[in-house]
Amino acid sequence: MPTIPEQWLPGSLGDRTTDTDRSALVAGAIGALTLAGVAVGFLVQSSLTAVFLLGFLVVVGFGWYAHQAETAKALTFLATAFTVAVMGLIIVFLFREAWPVFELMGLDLITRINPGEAGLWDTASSVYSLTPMIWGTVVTTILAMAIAGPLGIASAVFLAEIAPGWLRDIVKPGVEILAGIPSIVYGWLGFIVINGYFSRSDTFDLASNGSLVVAGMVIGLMALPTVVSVAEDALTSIPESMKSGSLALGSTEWQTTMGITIPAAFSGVSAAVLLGVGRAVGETMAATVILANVTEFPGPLFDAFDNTITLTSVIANQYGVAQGLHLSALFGAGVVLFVTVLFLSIGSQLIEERMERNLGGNQ
Amino acid sequence: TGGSGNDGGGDNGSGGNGSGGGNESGGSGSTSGGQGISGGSAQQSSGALTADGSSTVYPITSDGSSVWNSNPPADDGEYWGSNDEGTAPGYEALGSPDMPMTEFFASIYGLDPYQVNVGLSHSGTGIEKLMNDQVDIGDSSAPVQDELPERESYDDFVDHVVGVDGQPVIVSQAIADAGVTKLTGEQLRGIYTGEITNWSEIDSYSGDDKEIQNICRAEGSGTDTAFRANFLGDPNAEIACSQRIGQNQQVRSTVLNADNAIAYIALAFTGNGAPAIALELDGTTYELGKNLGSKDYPLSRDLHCYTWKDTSPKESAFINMLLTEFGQQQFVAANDYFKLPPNRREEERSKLADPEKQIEYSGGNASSGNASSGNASS
Amino acid sequence: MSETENQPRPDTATNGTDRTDQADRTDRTDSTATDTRPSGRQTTAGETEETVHDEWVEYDYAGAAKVTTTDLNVHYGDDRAIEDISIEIPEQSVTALIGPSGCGKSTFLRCLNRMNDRIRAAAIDGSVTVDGEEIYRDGANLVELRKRVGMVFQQPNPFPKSIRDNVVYGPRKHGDIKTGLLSRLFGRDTNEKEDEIVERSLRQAAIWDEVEDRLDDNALGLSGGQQQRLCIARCLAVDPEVILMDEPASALDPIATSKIEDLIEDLAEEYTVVIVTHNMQQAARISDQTAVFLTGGELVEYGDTNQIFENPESQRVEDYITGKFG
Amino acid sequence: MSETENQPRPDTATNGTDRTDQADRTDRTDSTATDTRPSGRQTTAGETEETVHDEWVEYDYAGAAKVTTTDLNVHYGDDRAIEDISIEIPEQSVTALIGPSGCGKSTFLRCLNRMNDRIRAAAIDGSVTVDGEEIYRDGANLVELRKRVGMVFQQPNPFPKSIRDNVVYGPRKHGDIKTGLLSRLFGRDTNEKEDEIVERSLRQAAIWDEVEDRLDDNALGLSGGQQQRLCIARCLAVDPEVILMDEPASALDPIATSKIEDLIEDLAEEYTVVIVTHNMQQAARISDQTAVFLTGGELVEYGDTNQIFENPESQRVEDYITGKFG
Amino acid sequence: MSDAYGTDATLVEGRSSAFERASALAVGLSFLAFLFSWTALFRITPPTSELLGFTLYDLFGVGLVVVGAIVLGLGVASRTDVVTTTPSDTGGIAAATAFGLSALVAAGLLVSQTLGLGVIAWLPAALAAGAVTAVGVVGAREDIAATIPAGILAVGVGLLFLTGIIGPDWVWSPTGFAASFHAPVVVPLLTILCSLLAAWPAAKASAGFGSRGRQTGAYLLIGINTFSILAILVLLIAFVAMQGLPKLTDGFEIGLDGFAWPFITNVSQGIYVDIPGVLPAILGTAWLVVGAVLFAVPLGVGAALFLTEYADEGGFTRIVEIATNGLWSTPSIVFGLFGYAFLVPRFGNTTSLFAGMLVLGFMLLPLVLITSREAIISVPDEYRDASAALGVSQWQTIRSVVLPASVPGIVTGVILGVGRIAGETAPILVVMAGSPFPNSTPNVLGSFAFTTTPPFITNDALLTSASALPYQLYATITAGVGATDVEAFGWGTALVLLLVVLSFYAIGIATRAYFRRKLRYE
Ligand SMILES: Nc1ncnc2c1ncn2[C@@H]1O[C@H](COP(=O)(O)OP(=O)(O)OP(=O)(O)O)[C@@H](O)[C@H]1O
Ligand SMILES: Nc1ncnc2c1ncn2[C@@H]1O[C@H](COP(=O)(O)OP(=O)(O)OP(=O)(O)O)[C@@H](O)[C@H]1O
Ligand SMILES: [Mg+2]
Ligand SMILES: [Mg+2]
Ligand SMILES: O=P([O-])([O-])[O-]
Repeated sequence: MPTIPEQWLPGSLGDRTTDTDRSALVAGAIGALTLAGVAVGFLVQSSLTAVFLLGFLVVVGFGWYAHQAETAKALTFLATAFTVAVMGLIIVFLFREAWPVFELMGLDLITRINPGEAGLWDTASSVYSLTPMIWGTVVTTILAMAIAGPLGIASAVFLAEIAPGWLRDIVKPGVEILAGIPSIVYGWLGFIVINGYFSRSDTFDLASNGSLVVAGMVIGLMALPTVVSVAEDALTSIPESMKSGSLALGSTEWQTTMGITIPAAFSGVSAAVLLGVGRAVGETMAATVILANVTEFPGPLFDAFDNTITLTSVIANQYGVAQGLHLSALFGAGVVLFVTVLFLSIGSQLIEERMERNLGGNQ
Repeated sequence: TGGSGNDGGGDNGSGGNGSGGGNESGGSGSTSGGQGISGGSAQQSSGALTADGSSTVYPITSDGSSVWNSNPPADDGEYWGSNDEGTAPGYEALGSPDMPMTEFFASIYGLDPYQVNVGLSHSGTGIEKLMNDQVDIGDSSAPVQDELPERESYDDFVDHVVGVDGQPVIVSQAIADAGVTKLTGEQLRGIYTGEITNWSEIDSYSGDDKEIQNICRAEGSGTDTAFRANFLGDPNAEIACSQRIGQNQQVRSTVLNADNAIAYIALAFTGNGAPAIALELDGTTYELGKNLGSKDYPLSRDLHCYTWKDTSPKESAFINMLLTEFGQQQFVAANDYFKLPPNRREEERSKLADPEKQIEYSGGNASSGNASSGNASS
Repeated sequence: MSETENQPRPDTATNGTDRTDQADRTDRTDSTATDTRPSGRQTTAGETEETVHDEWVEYDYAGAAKVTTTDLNVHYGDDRAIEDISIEIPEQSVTALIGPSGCGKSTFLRCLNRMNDRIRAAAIDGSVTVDGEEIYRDGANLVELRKRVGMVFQQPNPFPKSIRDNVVYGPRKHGDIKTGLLSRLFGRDTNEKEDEIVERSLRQAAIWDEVEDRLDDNALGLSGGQQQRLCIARCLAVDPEVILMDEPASALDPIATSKIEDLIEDLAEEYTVVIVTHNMQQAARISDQTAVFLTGGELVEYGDTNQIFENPESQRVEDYITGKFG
Repeated sequence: MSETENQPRPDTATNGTDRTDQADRTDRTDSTATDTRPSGRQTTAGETEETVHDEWVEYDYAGAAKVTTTDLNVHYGDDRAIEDISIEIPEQSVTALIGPSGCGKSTFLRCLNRMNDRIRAAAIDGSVTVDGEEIYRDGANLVELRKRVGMVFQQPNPFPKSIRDNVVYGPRKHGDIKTGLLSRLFGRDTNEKEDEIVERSLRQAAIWDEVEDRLDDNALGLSGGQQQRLCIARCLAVDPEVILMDEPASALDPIATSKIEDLIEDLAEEYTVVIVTHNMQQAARISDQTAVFLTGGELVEYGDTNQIFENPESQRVEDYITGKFG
Repeated sequence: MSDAYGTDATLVEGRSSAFERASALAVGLSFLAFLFSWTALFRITPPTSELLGFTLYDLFGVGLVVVGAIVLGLGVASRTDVVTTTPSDTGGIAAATAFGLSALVAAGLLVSQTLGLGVIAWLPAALAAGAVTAVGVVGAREDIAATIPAGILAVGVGLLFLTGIIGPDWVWSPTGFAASFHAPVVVPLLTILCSLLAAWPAAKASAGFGSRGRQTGAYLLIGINTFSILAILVLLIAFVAMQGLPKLTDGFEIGLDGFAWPFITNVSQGIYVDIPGVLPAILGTAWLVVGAVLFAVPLGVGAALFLTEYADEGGFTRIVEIATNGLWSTPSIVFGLFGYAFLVPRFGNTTSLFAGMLVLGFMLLPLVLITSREAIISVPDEYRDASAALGVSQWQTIRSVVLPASVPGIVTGVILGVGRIAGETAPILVVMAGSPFPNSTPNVLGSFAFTTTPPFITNDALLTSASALPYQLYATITAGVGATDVEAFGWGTALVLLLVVLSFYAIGIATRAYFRRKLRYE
């Protein structure tokens, strides 16, 4: 039997020493105070922020030296809290800046459809209604998803279920890389090439540069790789045992895909589509450079070949000149965008959780 | 049109070779051959003077800054100074100083050379940034009173006019080819109030039915404000647009690429492919290259470099450069704008900070190189 | 010992199939025999050295052969998982496959309904016939094959659907349940035939009483044993002739296990059941004949279950059964 | 039969611990006894009905007790996983825990070094002493405890580091190996002490010869059996007194298994080894005493291995050992 | 054994080879028509091109008629049991939808445009035609239901082209739309649609209809779809590359005395710069990435560690999750607005490089957090258990086992995240951008200065505006395209941007693949 080292002698199983606990506590308290100082200082734009920051760093340095485990835990907690704080700050600042226009316009901001005398968006007479922008966003999003949704899911099915292994090994990373093409490049292409194509007198003979159709198409193309990639992940995450179970019953691979894989992966696939919707709604640069940025509804409302502006491009276009209520109206557009996308995000999370629960056997 | 020889700093590639340090094909980032302050960016920091705003004024300030940042030596001959091949216009009027350009103009205000960075957006943005203390100089092609009609006092804005524009109206080549070379005031107004939507409604037009693509500039841009104020009667007048575009440069290319477009723009942006048309107003026909500089032309306007509260020596040195005969020739006239007459230059110069060094700005009177008479709005 | 002695070459090798390349194949196997010698090389502390005799895998039985394999080899990449397996499985009986872990039992089982096709790395070589029809020839109808040769997996794998939908999944996909135009377009397409199939299959799988009242609940809410019986019911619903089971009770508790065992014995009256198990007691309890695979993927002994367990011919099989190794 | 008869209440229940709440605990257990009755309710086709007798778990042995549990209960949420286990484990011996799947063997084992603390749902109740010291008291030093009571898991789980780093991981973290500041900053911080620990541990785990030349290779490149022995070496490197092993050979092939078994028998000369296995032959081969758990988490019989396997007192244990169920 | 499978069910089956060849021919012809339509749409083959004396549109017409006829023939042959097939007794919902919609649109257009009748006439007519077709398809046996409508459609459209009813000068200008539809786009689009709709039943027929036929048909359509998408995206990149290369390689030389690559190494403006380049933008992007990574990675990894290793599932983690997902999906322009309202006033009240770094850092944060969290979760619990069982404390375990094992995942996540933010335009447009064609590069390292008053350290380069590749491209667009060689400059910038961003993605994905393989095979 090996000799027992001294510290293992009876009694050592309990009684962890606690003499360093006090210094850890003090350091923690000082750290919290200085951090609060940093936060407040930064918010009120005080030059003392730097002093607090320095103090905080000193405390962290001491903590790391003396109580590494506790300091690490505290720091990771602060990082987590910071993430939540960023979200909170975004909400606070967006709403704060948008408040004046909400006060001015009330619900008209997002519901007024009748232009009336002053129009829907007129900086001179301080009329701001986001309806044309909302309409532009809705139309481009619908067009984009009409392309990216079905085609993307079909391609995901191809990659996940049909393609031979070697092809998938090449194409999947390729698609992921394609998802990285920056939107401004799409915008550039749309602006130079596609807008030109649509204006030709032997194609669509559009009277003006840009149209919702072009913007929608380009955004759809842009969202495609994302949808493919995410939906493919969802499909491949369905356990092979489930697919084998279906095949072993003598159903074809296609029947298995339609009957088992897609329903079981429904949450993931719909998350992919919602993600695509989110991307389409929030897409800025392509819409900004492709559309003509007029703040009116298109000719007849349904004419997708006409122009209008989107929530994102109105911001990108006008933030420079905006001040006062005008700026506030742009923040209003930001709020509408933010809330929409937040709901999409939460919605997809809920769908996913529900499906997970279902897959887990509880209904 | 009135392009006088050198067409400005925008594409000065060919010019760079023979001059100054004479780098052949730039070996490294800073091809400025040593005397410039552009490449290494040592002075990009607090020393830099910043301007932003009007795309109309941009060619002037940007070309100015381009040369300024390169600080050409006195033996350059093309951008500044004199050599065997030639002499930079307006250089001799300053008494042929034997100093690199930036050094010379900075020294007037007792300064060392510094960088000038010019942003491009439009007048509204420039003024906005100026008020927010985000830039030193706010370029604007419309008076601040029109840009910010609501404002109670304009005392904090110091207005420096550096040139004069006579806004032309341009159309797509296809439209001009189909006979539209001239519009009456009524017709233009009809087009921009949405009453006339098809080119076939214009008598002189001889082509197929074609919808009019009436292009507007972004709201808040000086060109738009000035057009509405001077032509439609109010800086906030209703206007019909099939397209609103951020900057003049882009308006030009849109008109260039379309076959049905019309736009109001600035003098620096007319030319091949986007021909300007004549305007008949109150019996007078105004035509590019003839009388757009006339005081009566309603679309004529001053081009401003605003400063905030007062004008610092740094701002003064740069603006002063633009006001000299050298600056007017190289950066105003070269971009097809009208130079300021000497008396207005004096007047503008008096708004600048007090110089440390007195200089003889003699050349003003000698110049009348502009095609359409340099006496705009005098 | 001679090389050919190492090759299990059962008497079934030249009958039961109508293949023309038999001669070829025999040549090939002989020429590679040197590096596939089953014994000797892989012998370890736990295993006695011995030569496999052809007689050990001969098995006489009454009735017809349902499934026959001849010289079946499977490679995963360069690794051989099973080696020249030739075996005849009689119909309407329970055949147990036992052997230590990794000896290729699952691999062999999956060959019988070509589920190995789903594994990219697997290369199959040899012949398998079902009712005398070769299933490894070009143009074989996998859908038809798998309808006839059903499979139940080690882990219960019900679909995330209702119990009813699980059972009728197969018949519906095969178009056995014909529903009216309207009900197909709108709403639930249940009808009598469907109900009948559901009840019959669930009864056969001895789970009807437990789920009778909750046919529309999600199958994933069932316990492990219930799920496994549901999977058996799902398999029975397509009316297979052969049922392959890969350790169907290994994930279950003793109670559920004993239910499944009873069920298997019942099924053998109508179906041909082949079952892989790691539990020798289970094999002894429920099977009519037993095949013992040993390390390296060779079939060492095959015969009547009682004989195998009480009086094995191979020393290694005896060692394995008495727990000397494995 | 009386309620108290259902409770295994071995003679160790009131000694070996210094707990003060003994009375409380006894009350509680008694009052809930009705719904934890082990037999009767859960009896199935496979299991005979019978009453558990206290004597069945009494075991006389020479030498001192190393680990003692008293009335140990574990609940996962509302489910009771083990029920009033009281057992004394003698030092320097091999104790085997056997029983059907899900009967709580792993749960019991993990109680002995408080690894159950890592499972959120687990609620532990009762007393465990190591060398007479209660390990479930407040402020117990888990780090210290787990140094003394090491554990080897079912799946070999070496760290994705070099073989050497795997072995010295524990000693380094405990500061047993003090390396110079310089050598820690630059280059490899090997020194004599470290080399000595590595060699000793790997030799003890009977893997030294196989890895001697490749100590700096990644441990994940070893075979399963080698990985498992490396994990044992890693455990030995921190010089434990007790080694817990949860089915350490279940993922291994027969060759590797027999090596591990040899190793365990060797280890028992220095250490106290407790091993869970699903393989009864293995238990019979290597253990000195055997504890049989049955469904519901009760300890039915505990005693000398030969006696348990040859002449069990419980009918259910006999059924289980002879393969009648499980 | 049951009697459900009589003797007719065979494990191996064969069909007449003529039938199979005919269906293969139909699929092949359709595919050709499909490909040529695309070239026509992209004007690679102009409408006037001829082949064998046929004009392009006539060729399309002939192709469609032939394919349609074959498809009709296949249906009839199967229905009349000339060949043995295994059709199911319904055409299926998918076919009903596709053909129903086609009929609806065709009837609607016919009544409203050709006959010139109003809504009251065309709407009911269209609905009726659609409904009848759909019900017919669902009700009929599969071989008929799949082939007949497709055949009729293909033959009909083919005849429209052949008879010249839709000729090269054909145009349709529906009222209410700003667009008119000219033959050069309508003909290829119609051909694409019809060839797909005809190839589908032909593919089904080749496998004898039934479940296997449906599989073949579906696989054909899905395969064509996938390859079309990939082709378009790859062509798009190739197009940018082709357009951008001349500018990118303008003045490029490798000589004995080093190399010259003016487009990459020159500033964007200056009188002595002969080839304006994108160096300031490249450096700006580099600094942005460095800043954002320094800011977001410690925070993201820290938060991920806290959530996986320390936090209990509960209200707090739930809130963090919502916040993270919310941040992750927040549109970039909203981040820009936030930076404009929150950061810009706090850093010198001007657009600045530092504000850009922070805003992109905010955007990077959720990406890093989510991927790191996944990477940390995927570290097997066995490692943690093993370490704990050796008596090692939690923080020690995290430091020596968990973090090293999750580094590959974290690194991959960071690289992919960087790829995303490096291409972002909207936020930097609002918080960072200044001069569109800068004549100097940001000198961040050289601008640190120490002061005696708070904040003690200043860096003017960080607090002034800068350029970045995506912004440079945007500026090129808004500063006017086509004026001088701005368009070439734009293509060059687009190509550089594409190369930079896609390399980040490629490196990230390759890293991930490498580590995954390493984990799997070691
Ligand atoms: N998909 C696969 N790829 C590569 N090798 C495999 C694969 N499946 C199994 N093998 C290998 O083939 C051999 C036989 O495996 P198989 O699963 O058939 O064994 P088994 O007898 O079923 O074992 P167990 O009792 O553990 O289930 C093993 O060595 C295994 O490692
Ligand atoms: N983490 C857990 N959460 C909830 N229940 C658990 C957990 N771990 C085990 N159980 C349950 O506790 C009971 C005993 O489990 P345990 O793993 O101890 O059994 P075992 O005897 O080791 O079985 P096996 O032989 O299968 O390993 C089982 O019913 C099991 O479902
Ligand atoms: Mg197996
Ligand atoms: Mg266990
Ligand atoms: O000069 P503007 O760009 O403001 O029209």
